[in-house]
Amino acid sequence: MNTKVSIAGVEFKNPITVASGTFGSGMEYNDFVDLSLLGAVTTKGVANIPWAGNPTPRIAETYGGMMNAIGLQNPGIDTFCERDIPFLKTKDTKIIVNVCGKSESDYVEVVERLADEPVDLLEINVSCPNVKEGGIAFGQDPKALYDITKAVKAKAKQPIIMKLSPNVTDITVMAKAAEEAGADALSLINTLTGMKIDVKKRTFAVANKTAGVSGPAIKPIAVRMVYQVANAVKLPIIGMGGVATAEDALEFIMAGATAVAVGTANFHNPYVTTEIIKGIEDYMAENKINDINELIGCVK
Amino acid sequence: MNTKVSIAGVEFKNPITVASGTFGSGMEYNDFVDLSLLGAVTTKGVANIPWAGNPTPRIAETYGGMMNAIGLQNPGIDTFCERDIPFLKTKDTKIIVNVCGKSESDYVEVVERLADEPVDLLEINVSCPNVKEGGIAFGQDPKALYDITKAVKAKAKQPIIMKLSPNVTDITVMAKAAEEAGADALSLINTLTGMKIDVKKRTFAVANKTAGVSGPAIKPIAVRMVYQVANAVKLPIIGMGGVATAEDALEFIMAGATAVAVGTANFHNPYVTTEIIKGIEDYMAENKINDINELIGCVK
Amino acid sequence: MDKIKMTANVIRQDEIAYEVYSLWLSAKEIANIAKPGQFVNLFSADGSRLLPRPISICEIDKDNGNLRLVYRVVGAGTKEFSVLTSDHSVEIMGPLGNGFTSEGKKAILIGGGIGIPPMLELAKELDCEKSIVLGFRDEEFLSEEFEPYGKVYKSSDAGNIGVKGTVMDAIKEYAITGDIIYACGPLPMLRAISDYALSNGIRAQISMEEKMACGIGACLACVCKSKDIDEHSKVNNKRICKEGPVFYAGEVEF
Amino acid sequence: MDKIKMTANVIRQDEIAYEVYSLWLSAKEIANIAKPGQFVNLFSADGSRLLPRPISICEIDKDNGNLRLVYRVVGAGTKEFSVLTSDHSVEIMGPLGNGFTSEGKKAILIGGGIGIPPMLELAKELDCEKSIVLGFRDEEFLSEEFEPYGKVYKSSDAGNIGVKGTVMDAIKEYAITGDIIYACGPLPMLRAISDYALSNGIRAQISMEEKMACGIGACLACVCKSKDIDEHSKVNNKRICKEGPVFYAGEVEF
Ligand SMILES: Cc1cc2nc3c(=O)[nH]c(=O)nc-3n(C[C@H](O)[C@H](O)[C@H](O)COP(=O)(O)OP(=O)(O)OC[C@H]3O[C@@H](n4cnc5c(N)ncnc54)[C@H](O)[C@@H]3O)c2cc1C
Ligand SMILES: Cc1cc2nc3c(=O)[nH]c(=O)nc-3n(C[C@H](O)[C@H](O)[C@H](O)COP(=O)(O)OP(=O)(O)OC[C@H]3O[C@@H](n4cnc5c(N)ncnc54)[C@H](O)[C@@H]3O)c2cc1C
Ligand SMILES: Cc1cc2nc3c(=O)[nH]c(=O)nc-3n(C[C@H](O)[C@H](O)[C@H](O)COP(=O)(O)O)c2cc1C
Ligand SMILES: Cc1cc2nc3c(=O)[nH]c(=O)nc-3n(C[C@H](O)[C@H](O)[C@H](O)COP(=O)(O)O)c2cc1C
Ligand code: FES
Ligand code: FES
Repeated sequence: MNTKVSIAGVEFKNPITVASGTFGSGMEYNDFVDLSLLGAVTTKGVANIPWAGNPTPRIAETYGGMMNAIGLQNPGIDTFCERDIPFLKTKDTKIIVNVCGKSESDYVEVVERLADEPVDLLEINVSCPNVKEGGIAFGQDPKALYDITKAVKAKAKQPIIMKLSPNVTDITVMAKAAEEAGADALSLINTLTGMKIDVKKRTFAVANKTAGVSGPAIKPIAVRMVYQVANAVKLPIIGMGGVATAEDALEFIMAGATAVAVGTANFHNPYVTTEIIKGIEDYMAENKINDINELIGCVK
Repeated sequence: MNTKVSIAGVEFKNPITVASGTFGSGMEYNDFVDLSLLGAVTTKGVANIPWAGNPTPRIAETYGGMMNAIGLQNPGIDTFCERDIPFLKTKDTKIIVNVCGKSESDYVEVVERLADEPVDLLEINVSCPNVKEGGIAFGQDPKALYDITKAVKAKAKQPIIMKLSPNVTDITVMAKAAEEAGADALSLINTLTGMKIDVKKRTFAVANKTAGVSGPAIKPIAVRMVYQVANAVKLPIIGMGGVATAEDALEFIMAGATAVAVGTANFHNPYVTTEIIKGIEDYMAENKINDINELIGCVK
Repeated sequence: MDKIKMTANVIRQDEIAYEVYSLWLSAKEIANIAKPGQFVNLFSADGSRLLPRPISICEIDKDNGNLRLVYRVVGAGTKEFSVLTSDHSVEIMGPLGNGFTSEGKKAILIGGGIGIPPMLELAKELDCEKSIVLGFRDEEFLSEEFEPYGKVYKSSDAGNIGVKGTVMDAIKEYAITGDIIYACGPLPMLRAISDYALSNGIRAQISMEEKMACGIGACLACVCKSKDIDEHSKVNNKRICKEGPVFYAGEVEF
Repeated sequence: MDKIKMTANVIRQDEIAYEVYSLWLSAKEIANIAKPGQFVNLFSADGSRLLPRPISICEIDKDNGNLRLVYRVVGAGTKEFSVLTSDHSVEIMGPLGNGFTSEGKKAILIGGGIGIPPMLELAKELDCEKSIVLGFRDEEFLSEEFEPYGKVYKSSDAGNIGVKGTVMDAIKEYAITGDIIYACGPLPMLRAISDYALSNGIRAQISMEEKMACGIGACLACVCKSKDIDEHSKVNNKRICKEGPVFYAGEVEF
């Protein structure tokens, strides 16, 4: 049985990775899962310098999911290269570094800094709804997305994955803009912008007022967008949004994703990634699927 | 204690109505709730002629919600005027007729036909994601929305509520277009376009492939959009999307909605509307709120 | 007294075949007015599953105000119900749908698989000559409970119970005749029965299934194509939860 | 042996004050390594509530592999836990956080409201002279369980238990002294204690709270402002679930 998939020439031993920001750089989850079992580890977004993030409360529970406005707290690329990459290199898995920035030059600076590092793929987060500058601003305008993709691609030594925002009228327009600008792969979806009001206290549940909704609640929207994008562009897709079971992961794969990231579900069940990998293997055995690649985009 | 609210000069005895399409014209739910207790009844979308709707399966359960692609099956405006309006007139509640169409002239035809009928408000559905023509096409482009609003408003004898689609990059752009064109009120949100794949059968769970996601799962997105729109335009808002409890309804009101519609929750609990009305009264009593209008948009 | 939603206490539950459960509920208000062929909506206690699970009524004990449901575990909802014991209760709404209409002098009752249960209350209530045809995959259940009410014929896909093949094979094999057919079961079976009934000029009441949201005719999720223009929407779409689940062969197209 | 997620059987549960519950769980793997001041994450069985509920460890029975949690019902999650009986189990993850560090010769243990429970295991384990100060709103709980471990002083907002006022009022009233303070309770209480400790040159370990998602330091939801640059993100943001929940007064700003 083959579970290997390839994203922009980088081979994952299986299609399962984690969603940026839900898994740190893997150190904390290493107590629960053997990271070497994962197709890839995707790190928390890293910027050129340390970011303090947003005030607390940064999260709230929502029905069947959660919302977060962490605000991309991160130690900056220097600490990241000294500490997180060496840690990940001790594991037999691919490394996807999620990159964030406030301006084009921030992104480019991080990408250049990573050029000689042993990382496999760069995921460019142009879709964070929780920071004032950068983030989603690049992800909601095809022209801005095209420009940033082009700028990053020009300097990147690793293949680049553009991470798309679901907070758009037509996700295929964004996907095409990224494709035309030279992106090597796409990942989607980032969180949907939401809000929760605490009616007892008559205040916002999250200090940032708005926050990004994730978890099983948003899965149908994510699957729809992955399907639309898979049928609009030729790039490989890392699908995500509410994956919590092997069936969920298979849904994304059948809709057209080559790999699948597990995010919020880690918080509910720290073992979930390896359970999903096992579940996919069981599905393949039961249904006599020899190669997972046969399932990619099989539902049209 | 005052629970009366006013939408475009029409006074509701309380802020609770039902979401179009989830309550028929109230006849079926009349077995469970006294319709005269509701602020208003909003009917299923009605077109100029009968529509057969989409093939089955038309719905699927999703995590914390559901998706539907009914496709606006309806008996056409003639039957509606003969049967549904007279029925609703026997109840002491306001009548909001939801209007759908495939072209501008379809909408206008229905609106003209309703001119002399005893209905209080017209809700113009330009946001149905489940029909090929009309529907969402008008709801995702501010120019198209402006034009249809203008055309409908020119002929309408009752105040018009434009029902907005959440499947857009910036809901405030749409809200402003409707406001400029003369809309009297706004309702939001309609369903979010989603997809579900049955991995056992390797097929779409709903025959239409895509379907509209509703229910508690989408509430944070709905609250965010209501908040954004309330702070961008002056029109009164009927908020909806996942309301299942009095707290949910209050969240929408505090975000800026004047009235609140209950949709999918009726399927889970046919008594839910009256329970919510009671819950709001209890909240007001406990928190010494004399007038519900004090709570509208109170969280900034 | 009309349909309601209520909390029903579980009286007992037994696994009567592999992943087939028999559930007795105390639901006086519903049992009082329920008819064979009607169904109830069961609701999950888990907030992630909000839609109802429609389940046919298998037996009605009006004296004690109890209802019996027999169902197969196919997904998360039925899995959840299958662990209910007499310590538990479940949210239930009903009675829903039209149910079977008694007619004719010589009835053929046909149940296929998990379509067998609703035929039991019908068998008990029908006051006429009855042939009962039950089709199984490979495991028998409920059939001895039919014995008191008529002659029972059986078929099975695997051939280990009765005639090898479908219920139609059993009907031919035993040359079963009647002037009215009542049937519930999988779509291919209902199709075969419809064809048979229509071409032999026999009336047939068949019970249909579709995904449901409201269960009471409001949402228009559960329609099936009908020969005649439907009363509700005027578009040849009958609502299975309201005009059905029982239709006459020829009345609906599928 | 490290932190794990497991299914813990309920041994017993009692309501020890209005909406305050004492829950004994069998969780050997966690009990074996847990320390006072650490916490566990409890998970709802309802799929609509996916985030953990962090609850401090109140007592550790290493001999039997049991843990005691004492919590107040404030929302849907704690409401759900409050109906658990010895027939049930609950998903639990732990032990989480750093816990208290034993130091000094004369300790003042201060618990306010639902911050009282974690002080009990600490009181049992600390091997030094102890003054125990417990602050209540208007209903007393758990206080007699502290009696064996030190002199217990009480305060209450309502004035019906001990000194009327806060724990700080009790400390002043009884002129309680010590060289180390351990405290858990509401933010205003922790703030007052921090100020008191800092201005009197006493070390104070205080236990903090914030909304959590991962509980293990990965998601960065639960940070609080710290005086020094934090090791993890280099931005003066310590993670309550990882570097905390116990911090020194002066180490964090709030
Ligand atoms: C009128 C009627 C009577 C029925 N009577 C019985 C009965 O007596 N015994 C029995 O075992 N089954 C019966 N069914 C089928 C039963 O409703 C489904 O097996 C059940 O809903 C599956 O729920 P689940 O959560 O286990 O499966 P899932 O597949 O997880 O359910 C997901 C969603 O799909 C719906 N769904 C799945 N299968 C069906 C189906 N076949 N028909 C309608 N909705 C479905 C569920 O209600 C739920 O909303 C009947 C269906 C209808 C429409
Ligand atoms: C380290 C730590 C230890 C704690 N120890 C105890 C204890 O021993 N006893 C006790 O009664 N309570 C304790 N709490 C508070 C407890 O976690 C909350 O009361 C509980 O999570 C509320 O859940 P709910 O579903 O009932 O409330 P809801 O308000 O419905 O919860 C909604 C969401 O908010 C979170 N939340 C709500 N209140 C808090 C809070 N105060 N702190 C963190 N998250 C919160 C919930 O975990 C959930 O994710 C502790 C909190 C922390 C951070
Ligand atoms: C707490 C949290 C932090 C996140 N941080 C990042 C981030 O740093 N960069 C990024 O691209 N996405 C971030 N995301 C978005 C996730 O990577 C993912 O796109 C989203 O959560 C949907 O997947 P899920 O439903 O499986 O969580 C974050 C999500 C959560 C819940
Ligand atoms: C079964 C179903 C049918 C619907 N039909 C209509 C419709 O005819 N016209 C319309 O404007 N909205 C329709 N909607 C959308 C709802 O009115 C509402 O906007 C949406 O479901 C969000 O609210 P909820 O989460 O409370 O259901 C329908 C929704 C459902 C679930
Ligand atoms: S289920 Fe709603 S009309 Fe039948
Ligand atoms: S809860 Fe995730 S870092 Fe503390």
